Amino acid sequence: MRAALDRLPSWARWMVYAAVGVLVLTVVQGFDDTERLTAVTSSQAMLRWAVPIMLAGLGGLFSERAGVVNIGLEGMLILGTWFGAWGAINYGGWAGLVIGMGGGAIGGLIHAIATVSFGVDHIISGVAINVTAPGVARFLSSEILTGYDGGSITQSPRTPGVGRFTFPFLAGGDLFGWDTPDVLGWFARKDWFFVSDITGLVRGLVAQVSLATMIAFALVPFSAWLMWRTRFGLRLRICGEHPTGGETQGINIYLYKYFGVVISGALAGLGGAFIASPELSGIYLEGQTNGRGFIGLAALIFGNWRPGGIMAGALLFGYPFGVGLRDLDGSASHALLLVNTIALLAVLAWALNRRRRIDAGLAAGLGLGAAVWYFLSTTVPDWWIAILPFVIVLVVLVFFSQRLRMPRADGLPYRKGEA
Amino acid sequence: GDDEETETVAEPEPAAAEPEPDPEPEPETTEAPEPEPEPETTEAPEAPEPEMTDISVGLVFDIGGRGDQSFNDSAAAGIERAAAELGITFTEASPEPDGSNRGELLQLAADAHDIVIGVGFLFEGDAAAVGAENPDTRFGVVDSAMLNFGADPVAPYGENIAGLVFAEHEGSFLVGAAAALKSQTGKIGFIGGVANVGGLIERFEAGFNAGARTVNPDIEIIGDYITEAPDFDGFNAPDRAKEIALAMYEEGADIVYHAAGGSGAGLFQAALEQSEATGSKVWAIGVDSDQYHTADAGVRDYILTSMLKRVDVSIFEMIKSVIDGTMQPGPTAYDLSVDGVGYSTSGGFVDDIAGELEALKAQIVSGDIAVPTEP
Amino acid sequence: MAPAIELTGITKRFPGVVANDDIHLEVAEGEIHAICGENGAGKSTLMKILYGMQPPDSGTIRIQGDEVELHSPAQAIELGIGMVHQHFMLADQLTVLENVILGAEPMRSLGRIDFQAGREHLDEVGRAYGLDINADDLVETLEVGERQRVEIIKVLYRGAKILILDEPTAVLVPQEVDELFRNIRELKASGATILFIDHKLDEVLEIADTITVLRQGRTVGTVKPGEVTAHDLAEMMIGSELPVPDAGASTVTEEVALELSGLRVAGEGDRAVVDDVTLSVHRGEIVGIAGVEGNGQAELVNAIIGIQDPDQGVITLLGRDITHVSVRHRREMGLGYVPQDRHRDGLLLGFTLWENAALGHQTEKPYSRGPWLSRLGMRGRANRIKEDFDVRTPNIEVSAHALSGGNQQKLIVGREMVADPAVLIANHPTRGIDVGAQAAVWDDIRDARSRGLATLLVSADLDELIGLSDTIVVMLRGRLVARLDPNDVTPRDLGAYMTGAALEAGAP
Amino acid sequence: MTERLTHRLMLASAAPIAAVVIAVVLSSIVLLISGSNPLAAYADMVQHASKLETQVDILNRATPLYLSGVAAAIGFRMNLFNIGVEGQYLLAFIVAAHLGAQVELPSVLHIAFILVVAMAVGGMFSGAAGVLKVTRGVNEVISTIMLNAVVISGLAAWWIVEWQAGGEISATGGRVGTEPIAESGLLPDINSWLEVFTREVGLGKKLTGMLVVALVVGVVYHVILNRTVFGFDLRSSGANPTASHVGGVSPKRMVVIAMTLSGMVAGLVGMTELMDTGYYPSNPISLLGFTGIAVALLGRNHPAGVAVAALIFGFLDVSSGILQISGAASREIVEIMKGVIILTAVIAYEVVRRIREREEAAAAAAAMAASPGADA
Ligand SMILES: Nc1ncnc2c1ncn2[C@@H]1O[C@H](COP(=O)(O)OP(=O)(O)OP(=O)(O)O)[C@@H](O)[C@H]1O
Ligand SMILES: Nc1ncnc2c1ncn2[C@@H]1O[C@H](COP(=O)(O)OP(=O)(O)OP(=O)(O)O)[C@@H](O)[C@H]1O
Ligand SMILES: [Mg+2]
Ligand SMILES: [Mg+2]
Repeated sequence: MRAALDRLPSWARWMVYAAVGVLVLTVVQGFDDTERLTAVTSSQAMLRWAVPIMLAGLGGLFSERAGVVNIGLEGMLILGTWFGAWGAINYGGWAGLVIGMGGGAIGGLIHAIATVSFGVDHIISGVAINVTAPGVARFLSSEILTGYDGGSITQSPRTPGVGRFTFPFLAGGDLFGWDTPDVLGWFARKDWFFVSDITGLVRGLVAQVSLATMIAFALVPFSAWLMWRTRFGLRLRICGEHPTGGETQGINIYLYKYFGVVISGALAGLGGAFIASPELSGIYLEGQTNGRGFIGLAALIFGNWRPGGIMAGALLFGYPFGVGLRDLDGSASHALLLVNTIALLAVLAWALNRRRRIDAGLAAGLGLGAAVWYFLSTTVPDWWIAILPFVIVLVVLVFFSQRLRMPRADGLPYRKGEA
Repeated sequence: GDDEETETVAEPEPAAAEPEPDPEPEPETTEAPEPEPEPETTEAPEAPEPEMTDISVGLVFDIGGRGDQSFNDSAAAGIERAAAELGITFTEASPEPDGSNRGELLQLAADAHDIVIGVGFLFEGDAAAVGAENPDTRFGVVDSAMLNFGADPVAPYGENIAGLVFAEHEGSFLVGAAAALKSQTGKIGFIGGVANVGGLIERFEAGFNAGARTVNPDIEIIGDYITEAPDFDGFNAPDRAKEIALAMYEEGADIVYHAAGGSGAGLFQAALEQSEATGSKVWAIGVDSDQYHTADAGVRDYILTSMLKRVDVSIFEMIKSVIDGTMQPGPTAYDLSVDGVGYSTSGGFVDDIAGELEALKAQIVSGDIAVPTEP
Repeated sequence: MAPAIELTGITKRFPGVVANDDIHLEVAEGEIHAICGENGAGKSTLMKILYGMQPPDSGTIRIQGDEVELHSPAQAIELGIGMVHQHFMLADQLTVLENVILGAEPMRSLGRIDFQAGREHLDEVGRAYGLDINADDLVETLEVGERQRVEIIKVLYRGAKILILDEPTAVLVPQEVDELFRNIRELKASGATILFIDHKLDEVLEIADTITVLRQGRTVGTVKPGEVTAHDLAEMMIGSELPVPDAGASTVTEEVALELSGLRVAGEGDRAVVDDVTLSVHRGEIVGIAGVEGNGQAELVNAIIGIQDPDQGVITLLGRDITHVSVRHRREMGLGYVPQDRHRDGLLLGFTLWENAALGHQTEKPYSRGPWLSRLGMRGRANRIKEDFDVRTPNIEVSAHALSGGNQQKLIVGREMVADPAVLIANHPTRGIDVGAQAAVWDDIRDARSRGLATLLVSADLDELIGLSDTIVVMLRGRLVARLDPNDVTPRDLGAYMTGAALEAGAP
Repeated sequence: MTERLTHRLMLASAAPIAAVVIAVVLSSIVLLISGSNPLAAYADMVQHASKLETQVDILNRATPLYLSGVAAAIGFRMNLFNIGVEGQYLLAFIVAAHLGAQVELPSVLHIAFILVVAMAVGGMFSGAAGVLKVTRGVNEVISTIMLNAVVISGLAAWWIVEWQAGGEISATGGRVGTEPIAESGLLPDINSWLEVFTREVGLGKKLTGMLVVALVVGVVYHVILNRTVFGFDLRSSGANPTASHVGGVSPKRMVVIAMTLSGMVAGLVGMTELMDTGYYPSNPISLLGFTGIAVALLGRNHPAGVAVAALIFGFLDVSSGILQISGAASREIVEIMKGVIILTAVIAYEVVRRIREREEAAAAAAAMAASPGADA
């Protein structure tokens, strides 16, 4: 079994893991008499909530792979929300995304100037950007948005979005005017144990998907391709691994660092524009990023500085966020406790298998706690759901941090000609 | 034990009326800190006519300030009306994002103005303190009774400090009734911004639920809050409001009411998207202002009605009472009986049930229906 | 025919130093041209200028007769110049292939790299020059010699006709040096011009066609190897005779100061990186540890000073078991340490000299009294170290990175010596410092030895090992495989032991 | 020597002065663009700040910022990024408010009890992040971000409901928050100290007694850091953990200790409010933790520097009020100025640092050249 798994390519292995996860969700939700855990809408919500986090994380990826720590993602996200909304209102949804990217890129450029050209400590510069961005956004609002009908110093009028797309065959989308059959939908409606659940979840990922979401997810393989298959990517990575080495091979390190950090800002800006788009908010509102830049940073580290990992991290945040919000009666939240227990049991098995005693003890303790809570309660308080995504990521990091490897020269100062 | 308080709020007089005119710190003029001596005469001009007075008002919004399309904007409307009709002048301010300088702003406003109004109950403590220091300035605080519950007996914080309180539960009762009357599915929803802020938002929920159940005891009501204090993101999270609203609509609710400040935009967006996606129309109910007019034109048609909380009226009246020399210290209640709260009819979506709503309103005003303040 | 390289009047100043002072250099096409000079003579700087990494303040560069202005390595590479740097310029987490093709990536459409073409070309180059390496290995898994090969392949991959090798032998054992020299001769045979930097004079004399000597940034002269002896070269380099390490009469006592028994340190995957090491160092004795880098010396030293936990065995210091005692406690008990990488392990670069002088001894008098630091004591000691150990600095208030490497090293040695330790672990104590400083460090160690200091000396400099040690042990794959008498062993023999060749051959 | 001293002083002050000048210039440009008169705005700000009562406001504002800045600075000194000051102070605030209301003690003890509880809670919570870092390798940036959320949306939300039972709950007048602490537990204001030097403070402004605590914290921070072996360990471990480890300082231990100390100081941040109001409200003054990071950076983690930075921030925050009331400029300019000051300050610091480094290197090299020959 293990060997068979190991033989699979990594994407297929992850599919298997995901399927097992869905199986667990399916079984567990039965106990709490809820269908939210595997509802179509849950997977859609997960996507929506994952996108800005993922984009911020990918932004962090480009920056940190180029050796520049980017704690300023939050500020760039904020710039993205403002510029995204402004662009969308004036020039339409697509322009909003592009202009939002531009806004974030400006933040990235400032970060690059400070860190790359002036050698300022990366954290310091990032914090400065986080402090400055809200002020700039507010100032721009007071100068510009207040002039709009429905706009104010803290918010914009409603923003238009971009279109949605339903995949043909999979979810019954149009193909050149032909209404294709909705295959996944057919299964999902059958009420077959597990099959309907997993098809339902998957259908949520392919039906009525915002084009912006699709672009965001397309950026994951694209980033991986760019990073590991192209010249640009190789040169970018050397900046994060061994910049002087790159310098000696004729690479203009400053240039690539600038690229990396500006792209980083642009991606965070795109994330911001997404938040302000109708997919999430549909307006610009001060404070609406709610710290997602920092969460993106967490996803980056969680994802071991790899696009796929970042996506996994973002989804891991997005799922409980989305499900928690939609969980009006609290049943799903309660069921998630049992999911947590089972996940911790899996960690326990892994730890025992690897003879990692401390991990096993921790997993057993946490799992037991979750189980006791689950069985002694019928609902969980709202605040628990609010913090669940953070707790999950923290716990995952507690078990797996040691296996993370950040780019070697990440955060270190680099100056040309000092090799 | 909130019942007594509820009464306090509902009736404009009780605790406020009896307190003896005692502990007023006589203007025992200290030294420097008062910039301009404020002649008593300015405050009680004999001419109540809308002539140009030289009264000036400092309006201090809460974080976010003007432009939230509901609460703060309503306050702004009130002050503008006062400027137009009473001829007062005014300036506006709003505190730092972390809420650190409310007291300073009140003091600054008091330095420069005859009347200072804090928009939001968060000004309560600071207004009490600053009010005591500036006995010649009149203070008004929206959403607070400005009664010192720590004192025995309970008394206003000062002769110069008024509280403008609203019977949100009564207004919410009416929109709850409207929702129940208009609902096709027998399921409606409520979204609160931040839970546990001293039960403030819960009052909206309580009234809404009661109103809905009064007209339809079988109605199913789904309620949810976006965040809990001290996480105030709930007033600033249209994305989360939208997610919750979508879930409610998908559960079968066809009308959702929000008391979530800026997050309401997400509800409207959800109503629009859900209606467009399913082809059957779902509704949202706005809050504080007539959101049919303040919200974006694109979502207007989904706003069934709004629970009106006439902050504008209260502010206007408060300023006027100062000019008239009739200002009441302590709470002045703006309830249904004085049209301090109500519902909007813009769009004409509730015209068909106007009769029932008016009847309910009459019953509340007459006391036949007692609206609870806790869900 | 125009010379391959012609440098005229090259001057380069750094704040406070003239690294290159009106240097003239001519390198003929197809020759191996060695450049010698002591540390800090300006060799690397000159090469970096030639490679476009640093612009000269004045002077001209001609390549194949054409005057060029180099602003970046990219231009130099374009002109067929390749450089192997003094320090490895490899990204550990990238593969050999990625490291090699970087900057000269074979391309496909859409900006993609043609990895297959790169791999083929790499193998081709490797075969042509006998440099065997697996293109898809991660660099971090490679050993030192292999890394060196990757560096050379990097240069050859781009078809460089002029190769600059900056101290390529520093980290190699003699056998690997032979291998390298064979490669270099092959390169020469294929028409390449080679600039070769080294200050091991026998090596220079062996390989070079022409030798240029630099001293304090100036060209002292250009000679042919046949016309000079190592002795002559040394004089040219430093203006006087080359110091040699010499232990003098033995001062070894019976008293054991440091004892290791059955020491085992586990590395990744539970593999023993230090395997059953038993060794004792007596008062007044210097025990040298020879070994190719990466054979467990670093871990052994770490275990002794206490920053890595051994999983078996006992360490005894002055008769007390210190196997699980904290670093601080060991130091207080009289364990001194001169680390191999002074920037990483020895100094706080941004701190003042007097703070650095206290590092590692901050709990001891006169640096502190109880929990309180004594700035007076710290400054006093620092001044004493400055005087006694000849640390050249304007004052002790400057920060450590203002000092040259040699002076930094003298500061560290001084710091450890004034604490009057019973046992000193000297880990490559003279690596990368100039001859003057080197001689001073040797003197210091010898003096302390005569006062009864027990020293464990780990060094890659075989002359140093042979010259200073009372006993030499050879470490190979974590084990002590030989114990030799320095009086009757040559560097070449030692190299044979270090690589294991001698053991296979069944030698003593 | 004096010449060198003045030179050093000039270098040291060049950066902050340059930063402020550039910030003023940039802000003026922004103001001009937005149609305001910068001179009028600055005049308002300065005139306002010259009043004693405003100065009290500035100090009251600067006090928690200073504590927060020092908390962040302790982390930075160890190369640790304690982004969790926000969560730590709120947690300490609510727990100290609750426990402080449960006990009856003589005033001095009562106050001490509350402060100690706050420091203990902050320290433990932050120390936990340190323990996770050294035992599990969890990056402290991430763990503290996560823990912030856990505190703000979780623990505080839970406990405020549990613990407000003792206090009155009402939207229209009663207190919202934890049960109030008895008078004996509140730190008196120190107006009288101020009034010794000035005149009577008017307008009911109260200079917070926490200012004294903050000063003590600053002095202790300075003394520990610069005058004790422990401080040397901390600084060296932050500057170069491996060299420091070789020198006998366990980096893991230092991480846990530094995080704990940072959290202990963070625990005091909320005390400015608690000692004034006596309870934890549902809307405590927030964001002080994040602002503290900026304050620490602007003040270069130096006890006095952080104080100056806190005062600058306090001044700017307080100015935002007068600008609005006088209408001289939009208050957003204050936020922009903060950001610009930080950005320009860090760049200027970096430039100055390089100049200083170069000068030192030159001096050291000159010393080399001056001494007789390089050859021994
Ligand atoms: N980037 C730099 N900044 C300042 N000074 C430098 C720099 N690079 C080199 N130097 C100084 O220039 C002088 C010459 O250094 P260089 O590295 O060229 O010597 P080298 O002959 O290569 O010595 P080694 O044998 O140690 O490699 C030294 O004093 C060195 O400290
Ligand atoms: N005004 C300042 N701004 C920024 N950083 C400073 C400032 N003053 C000192 N520093 C830095 O902070 C660190 C500690 O400085 P501190 O002044 O405590 O040390 P010191 O000067 O040795 O002490 P003392 O002034 O008591 O003699 C030093 O590294 C110093 O470079
Ligand atoms: Mg919920
Ligand atoms: Mg060199």
